[in-house]
Amino acid sequence: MIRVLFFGPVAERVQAREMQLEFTQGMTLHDVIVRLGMQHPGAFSIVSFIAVNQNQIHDKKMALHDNDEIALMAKFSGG
Amino acid sequence: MIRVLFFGPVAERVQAREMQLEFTQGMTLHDVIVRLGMQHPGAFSIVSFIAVNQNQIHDKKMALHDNDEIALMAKFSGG
Amino acid sequence: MIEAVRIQQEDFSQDAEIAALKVGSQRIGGIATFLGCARDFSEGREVLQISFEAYGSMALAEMNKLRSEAMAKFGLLDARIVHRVTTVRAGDNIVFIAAAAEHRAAAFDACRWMIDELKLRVPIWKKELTPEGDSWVTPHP
Amino acid sequence: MIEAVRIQQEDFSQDAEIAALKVGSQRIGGIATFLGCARDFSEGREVLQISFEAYGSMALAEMNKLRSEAMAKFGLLDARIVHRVTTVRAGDNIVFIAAAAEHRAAAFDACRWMIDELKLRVPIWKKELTPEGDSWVTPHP
Repeated sequence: MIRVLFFGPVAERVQAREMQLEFTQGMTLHDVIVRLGMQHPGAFSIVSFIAVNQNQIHDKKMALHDNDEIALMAKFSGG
Repeated sequence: MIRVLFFGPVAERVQAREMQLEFTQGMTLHDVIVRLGMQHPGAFSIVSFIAVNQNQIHDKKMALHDNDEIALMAKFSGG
Repeated sequence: MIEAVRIQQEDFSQDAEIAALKVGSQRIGGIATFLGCARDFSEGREVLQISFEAYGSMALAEMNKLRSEAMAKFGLLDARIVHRVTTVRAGDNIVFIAAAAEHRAAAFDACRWMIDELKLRVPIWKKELTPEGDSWVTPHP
Repeated sequence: MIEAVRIQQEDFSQDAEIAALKVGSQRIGGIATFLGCARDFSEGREVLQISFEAYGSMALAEMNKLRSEAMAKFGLLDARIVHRVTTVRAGDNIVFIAAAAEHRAAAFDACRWMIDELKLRVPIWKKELTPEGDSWVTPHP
């Protein structure tokens, strides 16, 4: 199972804080983003940062592993 | 009467915190410094700042007035 | 002993944070701090409340990294970072950063660097509640 | 209401100073502070105590000028300067400076400027008491 987390402005657009996707062998970050984007058109246009297991990731072709935790995040505005 | 104040390292060299000098018409800051310098040779070599009535003064030719308060001060080291 | 890096709902005390900093070293000559507060006004609009949300586990990990990096980069003796995640009103504390060094230049440079980096790197978001409605804050580039 | 600029023997509380700063404005977004502390070591020598002496009336007047100049120069909402004149040991507080502004850049710049200027302009002297004897501190150029 892959967990996808949403916070703040992204959570508001998706109207969810978390989704779970079935893990399939060879699945990439790109696959997850495309799939969620079809379910929620436009919701992810504000995503500026992506983390996998709490580490920021720049390469969307990255292969995922079962039980990975993904976060699709808007620009931070803390402080 | 002119009051001359000493603090910290200058007070330690002069072995006094305050001296009083008789005021005479036309007396300048320079006159005061020369007179004190003769009484305490070398004591004022560390003086970097001079204040008259708590305002820093750069012109030693400045004429004094009766009851002026002079301070002969070493470099500051607060903070 | 309170942790040097924290995310918490409740307010914090500068005195307590400074005391905790000082425990570690008697060689500290200067402590620079930054306290971020909620303003009653932002971008021309009145702000009633500010509500924060964080990706807690990642935010805490990033804040710990930030502290370690600052300590190494600026040769600090100690540093602390505390961020509240709750709803605050004008005047309330939001974030506290402290950098302790032998001399003041390093303390100032490190404190400023930590708050600048925190804003860029730590997954926390704020929403402003105004009389005209709520809106998530979009940081300037 | 405690005065914004003070010379005093007794210690001070950051919490009390920050609370006093905040009373004046709800538009404060950032407060930068500097806390100067006594170190147990200076220029390669162990320091047991540091003893301060001030030209009190002039020092207070200069500190007040410094605060006013900083407020105008950096557009601060408020500022505070407190300097202890007494004998302190390692870890003890010496000086506290706080600058409150709408945004952090001005707060940092002003805080740093005030401590730099204080050291140049305010008639206060420190003497370090070391195991080898006492000596007045001569500031570096």
